[in-house]
Amino acid sequence: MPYIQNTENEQREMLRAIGVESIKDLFEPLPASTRLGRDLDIPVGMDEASLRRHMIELAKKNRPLGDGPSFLGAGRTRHYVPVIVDHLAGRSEFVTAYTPYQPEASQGSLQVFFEFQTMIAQITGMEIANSSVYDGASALAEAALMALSLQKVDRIVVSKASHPEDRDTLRTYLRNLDVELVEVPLKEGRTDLDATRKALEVGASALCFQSPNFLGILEDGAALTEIAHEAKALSIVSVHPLSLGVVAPPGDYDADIVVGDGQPLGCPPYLGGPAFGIFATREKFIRRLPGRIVGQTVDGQGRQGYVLTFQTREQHIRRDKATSNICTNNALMALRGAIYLAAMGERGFAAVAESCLVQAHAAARAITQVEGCSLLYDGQPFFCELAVQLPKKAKEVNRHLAKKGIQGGYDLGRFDPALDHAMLLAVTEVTSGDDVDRLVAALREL
Amino acid sequence: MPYIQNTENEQREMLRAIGVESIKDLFEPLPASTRLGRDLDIPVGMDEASLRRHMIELAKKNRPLGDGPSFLGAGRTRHYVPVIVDHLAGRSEFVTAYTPYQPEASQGSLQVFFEFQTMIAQITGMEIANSSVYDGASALAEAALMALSLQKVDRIVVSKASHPEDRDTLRTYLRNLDVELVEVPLKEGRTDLDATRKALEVGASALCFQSPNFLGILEDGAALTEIAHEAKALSIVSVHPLSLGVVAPPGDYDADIVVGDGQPLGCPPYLGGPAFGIFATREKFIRRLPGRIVGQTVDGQGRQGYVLTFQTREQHIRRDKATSNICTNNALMALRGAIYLAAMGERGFAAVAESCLVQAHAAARAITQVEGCSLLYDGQPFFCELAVQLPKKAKEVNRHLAKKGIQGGYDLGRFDPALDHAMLLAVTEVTSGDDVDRLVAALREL
Amino acid sequence: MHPDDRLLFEKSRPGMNAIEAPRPELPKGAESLDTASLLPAELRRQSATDLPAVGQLDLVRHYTRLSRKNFAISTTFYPLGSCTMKFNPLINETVVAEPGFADLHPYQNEDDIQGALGLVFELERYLAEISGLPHISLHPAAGAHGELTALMVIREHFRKIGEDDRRTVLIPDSAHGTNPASCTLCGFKTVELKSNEDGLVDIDDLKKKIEAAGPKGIAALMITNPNTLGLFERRIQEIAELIHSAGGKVYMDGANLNALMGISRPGDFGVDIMHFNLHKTFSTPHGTGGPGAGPIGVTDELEPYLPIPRVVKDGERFRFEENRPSSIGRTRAFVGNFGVMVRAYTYIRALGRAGIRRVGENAVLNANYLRVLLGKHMAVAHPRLCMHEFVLTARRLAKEHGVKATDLAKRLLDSGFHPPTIYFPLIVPEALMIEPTETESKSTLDAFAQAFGQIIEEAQKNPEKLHQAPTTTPVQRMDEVRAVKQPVLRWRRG
Amino acid sequence: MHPDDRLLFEKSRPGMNAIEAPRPELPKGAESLDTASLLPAELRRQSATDLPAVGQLDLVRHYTRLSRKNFAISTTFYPLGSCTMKFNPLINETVVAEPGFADLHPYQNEDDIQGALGLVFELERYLAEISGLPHISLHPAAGAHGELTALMVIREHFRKIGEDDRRTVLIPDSAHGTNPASCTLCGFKTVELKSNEDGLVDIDDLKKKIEAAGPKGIAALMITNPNTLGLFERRIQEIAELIHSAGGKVYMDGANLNALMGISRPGDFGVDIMHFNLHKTFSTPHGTGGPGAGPIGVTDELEPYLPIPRVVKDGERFRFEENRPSSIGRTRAFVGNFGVMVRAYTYIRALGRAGIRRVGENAVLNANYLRVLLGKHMAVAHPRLCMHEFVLTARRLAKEHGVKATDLAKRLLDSGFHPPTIYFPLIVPEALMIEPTETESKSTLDAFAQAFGQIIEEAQKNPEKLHQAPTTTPVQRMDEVRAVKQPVLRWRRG
Ligand SMILES: Cc1ncc(COP(=O)(O)O)c(C=O)c1O
Ligand SMILES: Cc1ncc(COP(=O)(O)O)c(C=O)c1O
Repeated sequence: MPYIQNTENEQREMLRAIGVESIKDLFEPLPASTRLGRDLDIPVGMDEASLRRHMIELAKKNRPLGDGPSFLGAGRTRHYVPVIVDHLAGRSEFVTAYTPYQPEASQGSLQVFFEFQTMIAQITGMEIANSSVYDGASALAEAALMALSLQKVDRIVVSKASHPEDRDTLRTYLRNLDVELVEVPLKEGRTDLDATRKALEVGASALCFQSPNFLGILEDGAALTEIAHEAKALSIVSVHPLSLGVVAPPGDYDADIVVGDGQPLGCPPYLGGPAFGIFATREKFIRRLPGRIVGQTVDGQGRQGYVLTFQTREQHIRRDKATSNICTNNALMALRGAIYLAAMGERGFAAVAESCLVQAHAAARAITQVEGCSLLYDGQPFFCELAVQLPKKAKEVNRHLAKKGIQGGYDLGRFDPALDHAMLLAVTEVTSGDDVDRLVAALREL
Repeated sequence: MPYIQNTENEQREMLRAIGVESIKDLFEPLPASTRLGRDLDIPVGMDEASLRRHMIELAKKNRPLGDGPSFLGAGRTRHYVPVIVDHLAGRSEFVTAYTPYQPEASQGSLQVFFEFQTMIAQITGMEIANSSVYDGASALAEAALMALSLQKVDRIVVSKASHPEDRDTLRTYLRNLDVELVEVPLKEGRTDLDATRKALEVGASALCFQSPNFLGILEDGAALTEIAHEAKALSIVSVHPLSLGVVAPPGDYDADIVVGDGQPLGCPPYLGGPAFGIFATREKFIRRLPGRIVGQTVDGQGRQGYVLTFQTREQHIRRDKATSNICTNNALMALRGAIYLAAMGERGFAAVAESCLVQAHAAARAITQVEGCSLLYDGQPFFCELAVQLPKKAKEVNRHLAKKGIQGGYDLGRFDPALDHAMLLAVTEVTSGDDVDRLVAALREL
Repeated sequence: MHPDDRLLFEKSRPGMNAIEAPRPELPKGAESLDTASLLPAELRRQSATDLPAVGQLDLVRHYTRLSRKNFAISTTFYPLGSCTMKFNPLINETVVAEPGFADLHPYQNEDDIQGALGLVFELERYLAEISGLPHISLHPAAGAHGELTALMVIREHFRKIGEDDRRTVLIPDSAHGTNPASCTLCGFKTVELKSNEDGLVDIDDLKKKIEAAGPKGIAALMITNPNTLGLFERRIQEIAELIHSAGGKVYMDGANLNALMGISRPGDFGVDIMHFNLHKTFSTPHGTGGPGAGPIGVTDELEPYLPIPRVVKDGERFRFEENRPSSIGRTRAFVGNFGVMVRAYTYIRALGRAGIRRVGENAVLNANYLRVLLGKHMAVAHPRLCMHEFVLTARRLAKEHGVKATDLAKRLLDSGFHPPTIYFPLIVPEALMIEPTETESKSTLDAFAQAFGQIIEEAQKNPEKLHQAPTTTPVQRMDEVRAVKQPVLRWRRG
Repeated sequence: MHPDDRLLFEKSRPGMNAIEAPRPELPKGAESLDTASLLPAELRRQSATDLPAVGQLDLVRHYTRLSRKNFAISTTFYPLGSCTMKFNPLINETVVAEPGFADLHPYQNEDDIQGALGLVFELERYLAEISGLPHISLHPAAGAHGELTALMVIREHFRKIGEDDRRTVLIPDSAHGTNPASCTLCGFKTVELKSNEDGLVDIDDLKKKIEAAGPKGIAALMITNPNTLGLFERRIQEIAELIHSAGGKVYMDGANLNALMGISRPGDFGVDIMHFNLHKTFSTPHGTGGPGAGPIGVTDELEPYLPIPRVVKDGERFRFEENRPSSIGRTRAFVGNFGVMVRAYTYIRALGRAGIRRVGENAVLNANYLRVLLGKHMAVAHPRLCMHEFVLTARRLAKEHGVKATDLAKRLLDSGFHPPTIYFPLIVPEALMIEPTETESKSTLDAFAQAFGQIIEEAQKNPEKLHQAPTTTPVQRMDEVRAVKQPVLRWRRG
């Protein structure tokens, strides 16, 4: 077994040095009744060539999105990942290191995270960011927990236009903490402002909303944040990070916490994970922030360097009083995000977002020219996803599209049974004009 | 253009520092009559995403060997390339460095080559090896030149069973040097020993033969070498490097120079290049060796290290008196070879060779059970390629196989028009039992 | 400072970018779009991001150079205790890059992802077989997330059976910090269990604390086995029985499962629920701190509460199942860290049943061998057969020579080795916690032991050298106090 | 020495291997094969190879650590003159790994490799357009191989027209060593041309040497333009005419083509035949010394002699053509270094016509800027506008302070920069030959100039520091004499 390094001779020498006769003797601390007296019932091992063949066969039983036009979004959108992201994030000194507990041996990772924190702060318009949490959904839950610990009102209000899996996650996290979770209904595809005001009347630690929301529509973040602040609630905004190339960042309308899923920033969709969770906030909240934070400091020689800081918030020091239980986060994916943002740069980041915006709108125009197809919320602003009303059930439409080799959109009937004749279509910079033409042609055949 | 780093502002600053007004002024040394007054007629540039798409489309216009069973050999054979070869040889410090002129800044490459030289010497059974030449064919030509400069007889004898492209290369190299090239005919698929003796009667600087030869047959290297030595000619052997896991290495039968193409050692076939040329010989010939050689030495502190050595043989010092004109060699591919050999190790190297041997023989047995199919040279020893007599023209057979999704063998009619009903089939450790079964089934349909 | 070592932002030159953004691709006839009008002005971004603007070569150099400032398993021995820093086979990285794994969407039609779902299903089966717990959920994102998810399962179970007042979770004082932190997040109260002088759970203390929690107070015991001292809880079955008779569940932190694989199964010694760390035991890389995966395994009784989605098999077809009324719901979006699962699956298939067992055996062999070697230089906290790791204490050295665990760690950096985990577990003063893993060769262990021995000698003769260490790293000891007192948590335009 | 820094052979432990070899895969019914009898005993290998036997982690560490001992473009500025150490875009590496390029066989049916043949065909077209020479062969494996192949073409031409007695090739004294070496291999006699004080071909000397060669003696002039001093041969057209009137051919060493791309074409200023270095000008990586590719371009007149195979287009179909009676034949096996061609093609398509021109412009801009900066510290051999590179001379420093070019080079290593080429061209004493390339940023050039300035200052104040340099590299100056006197060219079991 090439992964295990001891030859039989060496094993014997080592056993002798330990003073036991056999490997079995090493397990003397295990009472016989705790031992498994048989082989595991898993397949026998494979040599690398056979294993690789097997894995390729398994992979071939899946249909990658890239095999044809694809319009699936709803929480994972496809974007071009520059090849440098793979090459650089694949450096084994990143892949096979761990959390930078020893700063002198980890200046590489630490500087990466410091720069990552900065870039996340830059795109969200916030003061600070941590060095990632698990994903967008758990980031939202962590944000709510942080708001609860800051505001101390056992109530969280969330817009129904937030991603259903985010809301589920929030619900699961809050369920055991005696916190009331209130959902605010929609109006014309957007969070209902009046209903929000009302929901916040009795107070809450936070108002959570997503923009662009699950239906692709850009919320009036400024208005929602103002409503939250009027009620002394924090404003927690979930973002699609790439949208921030063209859309006003939450920092600009005074949001308190910005979360989101980093997948669009250089991460393949991977059936939903891993990507990374974005978490940005105000500097004054630093001591309530979950997760790892890297700070700049100097060494004895006055050389600039980086360390994990404000560790007294964390579980390994604070244990049951920690701000969060998170330990391992999603560092390598955050590194991908950092490389992506740095590669695009100020200009490229804005340009990709603009491409998404423009291409999605061009697609909307083309699609709505098809008989029976219209925008579900015509006139509402959107970024790269559009909710489309269809002449038939979305389920049926998707079946038809699949026959044409097209991966259709998200069936909105799953979001709201009343919307079963609608689907959410994602159009990004990688959606070619030809992809849209093929979609339109297929829709015409309905 | 992301590959060019100067912004317009910087360009202006730099021009100012230089003391010229414009980029155009920098080209003042070019008389107007030497300047191209128009744009180049090549396509406009592409962004990375479009370029990648374009390249994938081009790649899709080819049918990779791995798409189905493949039996093509004849100078390129398919073998399993462990993934570590790609990962480690892909380290950018290897990929983007150059020839280790500054040893202190190149100990990585230098130690790699020192180990490569050792491993090539180990598998060929020779005393020393250089750190690679271009490919197997040019290695043979360089070997002949070296023999000429050592033996000083203007005559080279080569077996007709050597790879036709190797013989062509040899012919081209010798053509301008007033050296006679004599080809020795075959007998029963092997170099004719009597004819060889005869061809060497009037003397020659070297006898060149290949084993396994182009028809897949293992030559009697000991006998041929003895014949060469009797005529005071050097014995130059071209090898399939992987065969040396099971086949007696030329060093064991006193050959003088061993060459070969390193492709089977961790290199993809790449339509024929690049791989690397193997060159091993006796230590006493060191001053006539072509190409780069790395030696071990110490630094001022007595620390062990590596340098390019015996550089006085080389063109940058000796110019028109150099042993060869080679400068850039095939280092990165040689690195792949080194990683491959180190990964397989003593045991794995022998095991892969044994697999090739066994699988080729099993395939021979299965194929010869098909009516009308027989071994062209039954009873002759072979390694992983078999010359098979067919009931129809090889060309036709290959067309039939292609229809069945099988990449057939090399049409021996290209080697010798008399053999147009025969083909050379390569069977290696990556040829599955199922591949052979499919081939046999298709052959039965002829 | 070499100019290439500056921050990205300091290298930024407006107008540059490392990647040319694609031009918008429009469907036929859509060229006329008035792009300025697509967003209302108030929704348009007005502020600059100020993202760095560098060329491609500068970017490549930046990250390549940064990578070279890390110690990593691929460059040196990295015996971080409790972290199982084993070799990460490169085949894992190669296969996960296949578009058939990387380019999949969680909402694709299940017919289009049968290979992926089958992989998830099989991986669950393997983990079930390895742990002896029949049901696995691959949902959680890391170990701590697995803890939290598992605690939610326990809480949900008690809620369901009307015993939601069980809020006490017993946790040994040697436990990892995530254990109590996860309890708090789940609304549980933690009570610490004392370790006895053998480094194991003190059974008397356990009984006392069970009693103190009241008849329906105990929700669970969270036990790590082997524990963080590297010791197997010999009386685990007795402990489990005590908890079970008090109506509680036995939760096992499976971070240390490496020692047991193929040899002993938690499900067989009384554990009801546990988490795995795929990024430790199953070789998916640590990635400078993730992504990981923290699957949980449970008994039949707890199965209904597992998070959604589940992956189930109908005949020959795999599908997601979401309609599970008793489930705790989701603790994250989508099925889990599938990219990590692909690697763990690849690893298990490479090793197979015999290989998996050899992992456990050699992890324990290597740890004991190193324990014996290092034990010649420094006191082992519990000097007897250990499992996959062991803990040294530098207490004497600290007292007699003023050389602390941290000084030893820093000096090891100068020898070119990554130091062990230090100051954990908390119950051992000046702890050095060493886990070599099965993927290290004897000669590496010998070399490490030799370096360690020299450092101990040096600590006695020339302690100042250790206080000044490290001197061979890109920076020397960092001023951590300043990092908190004058926090600089991001770059800002100067 | 860190144990991981030993030779592979010293790490070898019999019985280990880093890769499990596959078990033989047999067709149905073939299990009964008597494998021992497959080879006659005398053909069986009896001796052990003694290849190293190490585990996978040890192997990964070995090569990862070795890689880290190299300076490389990906980690630092590497201004090796004459080598065009430009950025190697990573997209090149990504696309060449596609099975549709990597997994192709030279003898596949042409219908199955139309994409590959089309790529070769197009790349030839681009190189023809860039050089102004209408026919390209991508056959040669590197620059020197291109020289040899091209000289063979010239010789074949003269043979064909009955002038095989033309055996003299004129070569400027500033030329690269491969030029005369290639001539010898082709049966040509070389005559050296003097450079004039401007660093250019001395026209009078040229005339003299032409005359001396006799009426039908000149085969060719081998000229490098821009030459190795980084200077454009202003009188190239006049030179070409002189050669042509003597019946000779003008060969251009195209190693320095980077300076001219999109600006000036050899075919337009009188060159008949030239080679390109794809691994320099066209960004395919240098790979610690190859693989490269050294295509040649020729006029219509010389086209018939190009090596085989040629790639031709019939209608829409591409195919190999081998039946070319006038061809010199092959100088290697198969079509050429296709893997290198894929990268060069990718590079040209990324840049496009405008980008290619900007390469030339910025290569020259960067070189001149750096020339001006460094010219403040040391004499430039020919202090005027240069093309892509320039040459400094440390003659004064050597005389006055005993600090030689090699000392400066070694000291630059301590500043973290790769030094320039030294002692070439041979006509400049104590030469430092500096080629920054267009892919470096101004700030890198500034930083290099600053470091260089400090070293020059140091050379005057404290020359000993330079004689002892480098001190920050894995080894210090090596004993090269010992390497020859006591040659150790391989490891041997001790
Ligand atoms: C014993 C133990 N439990 C739990 C954890 C938490 O696991 P993770 O970091 O994956 O969240 C760790 C990790 O450091 C650990 O060592
Ligand atoms: C001017 C010049 N000519 C020819 C060559 C030879 O090229 P190659 O090394 O590719 O054989 C070189 C390379 O160093 C060179 O600089």
